[in-house]
Parts: sequence; C-alpha cells; structure tokens
Amino acid sequence: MALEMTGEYVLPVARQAVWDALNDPEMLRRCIPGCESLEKKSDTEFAAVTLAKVGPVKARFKGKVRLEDLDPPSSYKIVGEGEGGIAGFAKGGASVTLADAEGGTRLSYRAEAQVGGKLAQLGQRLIAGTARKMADQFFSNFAEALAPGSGKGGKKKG
Amino acid sequence: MKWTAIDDFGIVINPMIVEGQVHGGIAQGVGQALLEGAVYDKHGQLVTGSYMDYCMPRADNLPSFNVDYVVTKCPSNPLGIKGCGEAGAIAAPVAVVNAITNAVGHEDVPMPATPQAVWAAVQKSAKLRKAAE
Amino acid sequence: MSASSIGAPVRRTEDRRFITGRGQYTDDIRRPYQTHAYFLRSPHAHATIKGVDAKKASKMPGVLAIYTGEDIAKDKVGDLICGWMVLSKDGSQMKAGRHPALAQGKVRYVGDSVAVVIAETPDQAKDAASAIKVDYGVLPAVADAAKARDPGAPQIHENAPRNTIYEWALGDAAAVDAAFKRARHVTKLDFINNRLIPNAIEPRAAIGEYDQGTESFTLWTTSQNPHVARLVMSAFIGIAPEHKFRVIAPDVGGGFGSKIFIYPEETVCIWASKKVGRPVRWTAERNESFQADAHGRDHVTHAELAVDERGKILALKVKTTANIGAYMSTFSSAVPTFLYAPLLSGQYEIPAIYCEVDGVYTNTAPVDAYRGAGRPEACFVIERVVEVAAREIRMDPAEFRKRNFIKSFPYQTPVASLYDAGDYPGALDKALQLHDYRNFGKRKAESERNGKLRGIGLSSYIEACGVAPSSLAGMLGCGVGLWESAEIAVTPTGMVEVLTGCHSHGQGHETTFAQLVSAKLGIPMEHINVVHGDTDKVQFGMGTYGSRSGPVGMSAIVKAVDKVIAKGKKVAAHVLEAAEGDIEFKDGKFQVAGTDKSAEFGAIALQAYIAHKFPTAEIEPGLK
Amino acid sequence: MASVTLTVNGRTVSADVDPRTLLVQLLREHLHLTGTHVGCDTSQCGACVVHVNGRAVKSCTLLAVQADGAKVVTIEGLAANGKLHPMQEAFRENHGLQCGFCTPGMIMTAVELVNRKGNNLDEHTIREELEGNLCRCTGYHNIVKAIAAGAKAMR
Amino acid sequence: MYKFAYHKAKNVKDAAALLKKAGDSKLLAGGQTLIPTLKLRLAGPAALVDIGGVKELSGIALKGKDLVIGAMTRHAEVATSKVVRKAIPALAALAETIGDPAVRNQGTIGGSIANNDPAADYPAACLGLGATIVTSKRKIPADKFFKGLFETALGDDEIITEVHFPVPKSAGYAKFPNPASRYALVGVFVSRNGSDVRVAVTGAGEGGVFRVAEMEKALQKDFSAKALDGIAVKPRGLNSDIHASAEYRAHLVGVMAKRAAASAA
Repeated sequence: MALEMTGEYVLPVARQAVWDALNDPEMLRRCIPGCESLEKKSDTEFAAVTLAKVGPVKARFKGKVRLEDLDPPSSYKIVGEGEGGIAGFAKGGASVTLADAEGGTRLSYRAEAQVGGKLAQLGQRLIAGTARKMADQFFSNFAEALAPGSGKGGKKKG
Repeated sequence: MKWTAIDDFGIVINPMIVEGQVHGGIAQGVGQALLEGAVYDKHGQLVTGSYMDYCMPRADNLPSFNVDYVVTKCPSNPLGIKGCGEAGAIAAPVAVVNAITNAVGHEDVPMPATPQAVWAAVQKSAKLRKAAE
Repeated sequence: MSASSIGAPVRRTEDRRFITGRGQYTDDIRRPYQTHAYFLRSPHAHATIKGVDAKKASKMPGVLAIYTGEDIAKDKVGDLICGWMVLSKDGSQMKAGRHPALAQGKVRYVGDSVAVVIAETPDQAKDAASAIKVDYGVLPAVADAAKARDPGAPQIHENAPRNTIYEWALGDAAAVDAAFKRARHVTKLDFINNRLIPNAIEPRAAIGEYDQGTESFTLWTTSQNPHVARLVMSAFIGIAPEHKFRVIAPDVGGGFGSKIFIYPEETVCIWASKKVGRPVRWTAERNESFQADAHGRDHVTHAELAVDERGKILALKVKTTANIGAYMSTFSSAVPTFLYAPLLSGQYEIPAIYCEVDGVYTNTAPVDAYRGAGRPEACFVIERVVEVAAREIRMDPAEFRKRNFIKSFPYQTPVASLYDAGDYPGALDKALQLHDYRNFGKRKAESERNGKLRGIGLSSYIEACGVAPSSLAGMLGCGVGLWESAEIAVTPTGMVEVLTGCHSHGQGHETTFAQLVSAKLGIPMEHINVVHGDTDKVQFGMGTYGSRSGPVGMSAIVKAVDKVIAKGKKVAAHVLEAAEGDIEFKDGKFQVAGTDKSAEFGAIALQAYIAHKFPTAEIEPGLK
Repeated sequence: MASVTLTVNGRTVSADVDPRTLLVQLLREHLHLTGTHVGCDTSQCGACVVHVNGRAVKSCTLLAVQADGAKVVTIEGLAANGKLHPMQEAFRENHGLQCGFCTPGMIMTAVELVNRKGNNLDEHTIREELEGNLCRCTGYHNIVKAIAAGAKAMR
Repeated sequence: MYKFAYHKAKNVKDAAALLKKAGDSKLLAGGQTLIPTLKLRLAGPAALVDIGGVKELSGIALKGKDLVIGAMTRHAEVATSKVVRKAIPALAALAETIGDPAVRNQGTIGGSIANNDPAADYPAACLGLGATIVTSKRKIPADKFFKGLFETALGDDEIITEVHFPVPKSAGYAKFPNPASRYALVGVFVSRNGSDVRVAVTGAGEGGVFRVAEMEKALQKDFSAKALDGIAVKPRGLNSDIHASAEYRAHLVGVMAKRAAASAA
C-alpha cells in the first residue's frame, strides 16, 4: 500500500526558528505520533520506537528516522521506517518546504507512506485513513508546539 | 440475472454430479468477471490478503442456473465421454463481460467489473451519448 | 440392491461422512509425538537476506528447531521444479530461475519463506517466529507483468534477463499478415485477464513423518495428485527414495488446480521430519493461502480479428504477456502456452491464427493452473473479439457465431488442435431457445422503462480436456506422462475394489466410478469400493486436474473391467463346462450362450480364488 | 490456564486451556471433534459454525473461555440415534456438497436459519442468510435447493 | 494469538476495576472484531476483560421518549426485537445488515460503537438519531462521541453501558456494502424528529462517521428523496481504496441518502 498526502500550515514564527525546530530531536519525538523513544545516532539519524494504534490494531515499530536532502533553512526530507514484527513494516517520508509568508512562515509538505506484510494484506480499508491521520498529526503537533493555535489551521489535500 | 448454459459432455455417467460441476465452474467464472481480483501495489505488496478485500462469490451474488446438454459422443475414448470439470469456468467470464458491455453500449469494461467499474462505464456511456447528440 | 445404470443421477456415497463431520482431511489427522511448523514469510516483495538471527527464538519455550535456506542447501535438498519445458521462438530453452524451498540469499515475493520454526505447539512456533530477526536489504520490485520487461525494472533472477522466461509463439505469422491485408474489417482489443486466487475452502496442509525403523517416509498432504508429488519430491528434490516414500492425499477440500503443485511447505515438512525425528505438521492460515498458493490467470493481451465482407473470419492475431510470478511453479510454463494458444480457434473456422506469448517473472506469488488453466483465458480472447466484431459490423452476435462455426469433423485448427466431434450450432440454438433470446429486446426495453440497463452476452467455448499421452505432448516439452491407471481387484466374495490414479477432491469419483463399474459388471454399487489418493495402494497415477478423470480415468477403468470380464469368462468356461467362446457376460451373470446354464459374478470370483476347476498353468488364480 | 466446563453434543466436558484457545481449537484438538473446520482467519467463511446455546456462531471467533457453561452442538451431534438430521439428508439428496469442507458449517447455519425463520424459506431469503458461509465448489445452486428442502423436512 | 491474561467481569464496576488494574488491557464484548485481530497478531494486549457475563448490560426497553439498548445486546436481538421494530424500524433493519447471521448472534452494539470502525453501521445510527451514549462514568451525546478514525471520547477504563436512541418520527438507513467485507462502502442514516433532521454517513469519511448539513437543510424543508436532488457531497475528505474512489463514494452518498430518505418518508 503506497499513499501520498500533502498539506500546508502558516506559522507565526520566523523561518529560521521553524527550521531549528524541524531539526530538534526532542521536538520530533513530541510530534511523531505514538513515538516512545527517539535516540540520536548522528545529526541526521535517530533510532526510534513508535506505537501505532489503529482501532483494535496495536503494533510497536522499531526503526530509524533520518533527515535527508538538507537545504537550511528551506527544505529537507524526513524519513522514517520501522519493522513491526509479524505485523509487517511501515515506511513514511515527508518533503518539507519552508517559505516566508506574511506574518511568518509557510510550511508545506508532501508526504508518502508505505506499509508492507500483514498490515498491507489485511488492513486495506484502514491504511489510507491512518497514514493521512499520522501525517496530519505530525504536522499539526509540530505547528501547535511551535505556535499554539496554529495547528488547527492546516490545509490538507489528498 | 438469467443464466443458461448448454454443454456437450458426450455421454454423461451421472448427470447430478456433472451439473454440480457446471454450477461450481460458472460461479467461479462469474466471480472472475464481477468480484475477484488479486491486487498488488506498485511495491509488490499484496493488498488483497483476506476475504475482507478479496471478494469471494457468495450465495447472494449468484442466481440459479439453467443447465442443459447437447450430446455428441467423443470418438477417442471407449465411453464417448468428454471432460466437464472446468467447463463452467471457461465460458462464464466472457459471457458476463459481453452482457455488461452490451448493456452499457461500449466495450470499455474491465474485469472484475466491480460496482465502481460498472459505475464508471455507465458514466462513460452517458458521455458518449452526449457527444453523439 | 441392484446394479446402477449409466446416466442415472445416483446420490453420492461419500456424502455420509461429509454431512456427519466424519471426513478425514489432512488437518484432521493426528500423529503421535507430532510437532508443528510455522513459516516465517518475507514482508518484502524483493530483498536480499543479509542475515537471519534466530538465537533468541531458538531458546523460546517449545522450540525444537529453526531452519533457513542455508540448512536446505547444506542438506543438498533439490530445488522445486517446473515440469514442462517451453522453447522460445528462437529455439532457446526457457530461463527458469532457482526455486529453493526456503529462500537462499534473496526473497522474491511477499510470502516467500525465509525460515521455518518447528515447535511443540502452533502458538509456540509462531511466538518464536516473531522473535526471529531478518536483516533485509530491500530492492525495488515489479508486480505488473506489463512493466516487468521495462528497461528500469529490477532483475528478479540472474539467469532471466529482462525478467523474460520465454518468448513463445504458435501459428503462421505470414498467413495471418496476408489475411489481415485482405480484411474488410479489423477488430482490435486490449484487455487484462485478472489475477485470481483459487481459494479452496480447505487451506493447504501437510504432515511429514519419518520412520527410523524402516527408514521410510510418509507425507499426508492436500494434493490433487499424490503420485506426481512423490515422483517430483524423490526424483528432483531428492528428499526421499521413491520406494520408501508414501504420499497420502486423504479427503481434500477442493483444489481447483491450486493443489496440483509441489510446494515448499510440504517439501520442508517431510525433510524436517527426519531432522527432528518426529512428525512435522503444517496447516496454512487463510492469509498464507492468499500469499503463497499459486495464483491463476494474470494475462495482458492485445488481440486482432480480421473479417471479410461476408462476415467470415479470416484470421486472428494475439499477443499476450503472461505473469508467471516470482518462481516457476510445477505447471506454470504450460498454462499460458500449450493450454492457451491451441484453444484460440474456439468453435470457429479461422483459416490463420498467430499467437505470441511472453512469460515474465514478477515479484508476486507464483502463477499456475487455476480451474480452466489457459482455456478460460483463450475463450476470453476469442469470445470477446468475436462479440465485438459482430457488434462493429452490425451483425447479430449469435448469427455471426453461427456463420463461422466449424460444422464438419474432424477439424484441424491452425493452432495444433484437432477437433474430433461437436455440434456447435445445435448447442447455441438450444441455449438461445431456452434463454428466450428472441424476446431479449422486449426485456431490455422494459428494463429501460424502469431506469435500468440490461445486456445479454454469449460465449461459446471449446475445451481441451483430459490431455492424454501423445507424441505431440512429448514434442511440446511435457515432462510427465498423461495417461491414467486403474485396477479392478475382485475379492473371493465378489466384492470389488477399484483402484484409480485419479484423485477426488469434491468431484464425486467414489460415486461415479462405482456407478460405472456397477453398470459394467451388473453388481450393486454397495459391492464396490473406490480407492484413491494413496501411493501405497494405487500403483501409479497422474491425479485429477484438467477435466481428465472422466475421459482418461474412466477409460482406464473400463479397460480394467473388460480384463476382469475376460478372465471371468475363462474361469466360467471351466466352471460351467463350456467353451470360452460360448460364455457371455450379461447382467452380472456368466452364461453359456443359448442355454440356461449360468453363474453369478460372485460365484465365479470365488471359483477364481479356489482355483480347483481350472488349470493354474493357463489361468492364474484370483480375479483382477 | 483457565478451566472451562461445557456441554458438547449432550456430554459435559471440562478442560484446562490456555486462555487464547479458541472454541474451535477446543473442539478439534482437545475433544477430537474434527467435523468443525477452519477455512479462514477473518471470520468470513463459516466452515466453523456451531451452535452455542442454540445460536449459530463462528467457533473460530469465540474463545473457549467465552463458551464456559454453554451448550454446544457440533455437526457430529446433529444426527440423533444414528438417524440423519433432515437437513443432512437434504444436503445429500440435493447434491448440496462436493468437497465437503464447508458442509458442516453450512448445515449448522441452515438448521439455525430454519429455527429462526421457519420451514418455508424462499430462495432469496436462503441466499441472503448464507452471507457468512463460503462454498467454492457448488456455486450454491444445490445448497440453496437443499436448504429449502431440508427446511420443509424439519417440520 | 499472543498470550494474555483473561478476566471475567461480574459487573460493570468490576470490569472497570479490572481494566484499570490490568494496565495494557482490552475489553472483550462480542469479540467479532477483537478476536480476529488477536488471531492475526495485529495486537497483543496483556489482558482481556470479558463482559460477556454481565447481565445488567443486556436488554432493550422503551423508556419515556427513548429506546434504550444495553451495550451487550447482540445485533440479532436488535434486528428481531419487537420493541425496536415498532419504535425505530430503521434501526432493526440496520442491525440486520451487520456482518452475517453468525456474527450478528455474537457481536454487540456496545462493541461496535466503542470500536468506531469508519465503515461500521451503528455509528451512523447513533449520529443519525442523535443518540446518547451512556458509560460507566457519564452520558455523551453522539455528536461528541465519535472523534475520528477508530477514536471515541471513551477513557481507558470507561465502559459503554447503554445507548439511548430518541424515537424519531421517521428514519431510514441505506447501505451499499463493500462487495468483499460487506462493511459499509457507504451507509446513510436519515431521521426526522420534530425540527431535528439528521443525515449521518458512514463508510465514506476519512475520519469516520459524519453529518451532511446541506442535506439536513434540504430535508428540513421537504423530507423526501426528491428534496435531495442535485445535492452532492464533495470527494475531498472521503476515503479512497481499491474498492471505491472518493468520487465513487461521493456519488454513493447521494444515492444512499435518497434511498434512506425514501425508505423513511
């Protein structure tokens, strides 16, 4: 199952500050939905454990989060992948772009997610919604943490 | 749905059993035409890994079938019989697709012709009709 | 009790055990000290295996052993094979990649087995499997047959460049081209024959058992052809010597082709039973069936039909790409070639046909025979293109078919098949009449008044069923015999055992075969027992698939019955003190022609065993 | 371990089971009643249907401990005193089975259907009520006939 | 299944206490969704608390203007109950379309609502009738109960005890089932209770069940299928999967809404 999602937020914060937050491990840990631990391995690589809960399904994913294609303070790609044991695996990535906007910064993202193994075979009707929800959650958590109140104003597209 | 099948199995030993074979084959053929399809995504993940997504024909998907025979003896075996196990599954899918394309008035209908596929085909017929007017 | 007759709707004798829950399917069998296998399957469609860490798993409760592809290789277990060689247009052999029972170095589809855990209970095996860590190097994958040969597509097997197994063709390309030039009308169509999963309601299962005392193996398995399974596993995979290897296919809950093949799981069960020294059993969960049973169909096809000004078909041209999956399953090469192209003439006189088929690897489950196997795909091609052609030239599709039907037999098609008999217009007319085809227009109009669309579709089919041994089959690369065996063993009390190499998994052979023997021998069906599915009981056989049990299996039975009658006549001649030539067999009695001297079938059977009344130098005792 | 006591086909049985044991596993593995089959893992195929306190349920989607104290009837318990149940007879008479694997679940579903909806069942009702039972062999044609006949015979 | 501890609750209080004590635990009602999930090892709670034996949670009764259904009431009981059939026939009809007969014999209304599957039927009825979900702790209006995909307002040790459905003047439900799973590809529940007109859609929305204001407005003026002519929901925000695109679902919402209204009117 492979899916693509896009969205954008306008944050009343300067571009550099948004960029710094995007690179802050503690910030990432707080924003990644279900993230139980995020351990820094290098400036751009982290070991992560996340607990994914979708209705009756509950699976713990152990894996990595990587930051790629860094172009400060304009864009990067955040990529995560994890193995969920018998449940299968999940991968997700989002290309994040920052641009100056009136009164702050426009954050736009293009995210994609892919699941494999049992989750893909059995969770067909749950995956699209879940992936979208996770992407939304990450960015709205991020916006909310950076500027309370701005997390609800995001625009999401398919 | 009205279904008629005429088969030539040569000499039939037990018609009850042979008709049962035909029924089962037709059901699998209708399944292929309307319901069943294994789907892999672009990464090679099977996304139809259970009966939640792979649609098996159920009793309420199917009609009863009219089954009858013509008989020509098979000259190449001592009993004059022909095989019957796969018959229903062979002729059925294409009969269904021919019927749907006949109904919608154009040939662009994929298998399986799921509700969504038929809906799309009906939309297309409407467009074609409009263009023709 | 009286004899049954051919053509009677006799109720099934096997039903009693099924309707009372007394069937014996593979998973119903329990063996002393049995263990349970669970297969750890790849969640990736294409990946290298960089390492398998089973240390933690192997110490978990109940775990007896964990094996990987390395262990299979170490024990020199042979690869699974494809039993039908297909040659490409250029004469080169098909490019079959290796197919080990447990993946070695690389996984090629989601569901490819990486390791097997053998434990005391199924739950323990599964618990341990979830603790095995596999380090995968994920590779790009291709699932779509139409894209498998793209320049950028990942290479799945090293020895099959561009994922191409073969580029095969049948027919006369030049004749077809010439005919298309003469055509008044050409119909062109593109379509996909969708991929199906057979889904017998009984999942596949196997129990392997090794007897250390006799150094012999027994495999209970959900097979449509136990003898072929034994042959392939001993001759090619090399797990057990054929004469010390018993394969039993007990009650089998549907097959539809998917249980013909020799799969990795039963191979591993029988191999591992010797290694752990205890019976090893495995039953698929439905989710595993979806992943790892051989799938069916999956063709991408372009077809063109040339028609002349009188509505006569001139030629057919077909180009198909067939998805073979990640490995070549037992019959996989033959399904989209020999079982497909020779049927493309359908019921029609088509002077020229040319068909090209490319078989390609993809990162999907192996694709093999599923009910019809190639023939539904062929029927789909010809019947779609004929239907559309009729609509395009504005001729009634039934009329168009009739105009092109083959009417005299034997008929040689341009695609190898020779048709021996048929009445195509008769069948179609009967169908049209029963269906009230004439008034379809009225029904359609009425539906339209109700805001609904109504359509009618026809299809006429021809099936090559019961493919039999022939020099053609040999020339075409078939690696197994296609005949069938039957043995009729009469006991001293006149009871009859029918041993057949066919296998019943829902077809009702126990009834039909007994009915046939009853009619031929004039004895009640209750006196007949049909035995199948056990290599220790039946000398040899090819099993049941391809609509073969009737034409091939029952033909063998008839020949065996004739032998019993012939021998019975010899015995009866001595018993009734008449010349052998004067003995007639009728209604279950041996009778001296023109007299009232006769003996019942059972009485002659007894005399055959007592053997006092005839010279044993000339006639062997017993009745077979 | 958890202990369960239930009545199966009129006989009281007790067992100590791991709580994760399904009713169908209790029947098949502990009691060797292998007539109840498992054909899927998502509760759709119906090969495992048995009666629990008179209601048809999927024994692969019920823990054995959930059935503690219940009256369970399986396909093996349907025939009384060696005489086939009318629904069993009807399946045989109407060729309502081929490979036989789905048959026990079909029959158990059919018997409960008649208990709920009576002896006169039309084709539409029967087909709708078979939503939870898959058969791959028969195309359902003869199963529907068998159930209609069996329903009448159960009167 | 992974190993778990099993607890049988005696009553609601006991169940809540067990849930709290067990930590990583799950409430087991009918189990028709939970058990397959456990079997496939897509979840592995440390404990299950079985409320199958809690008698006080079962039952159907008319109380004042409300139809009250206990959380452990099976779908089959709702489908066949004379009380339901008289008070809210659309609800009985809806219950009869859930799963299959064997699933209906075991599955419960409370389990279905607590799970809030985006394609389940009951959430449409709750939202479409303006039901109140009563829990071991409080009363929650349906409008505030369903929080998106599989999410509800329920706390960790909070247990649904009853659902109160106001008896409407008329109501209807129409469902287009997913051909494979038979869950709702799209299901629409409409009701009219005085001036309160509701249209609730299940199966279609990314975030689960939702109401359609525009349709409600049109039906307020004229409670008939015809009133919905020309009203279309937008594909944006609707589910898209191998069975149906968002566009097709949007189309189905219109068709099912009309059918539901026609059956209600």
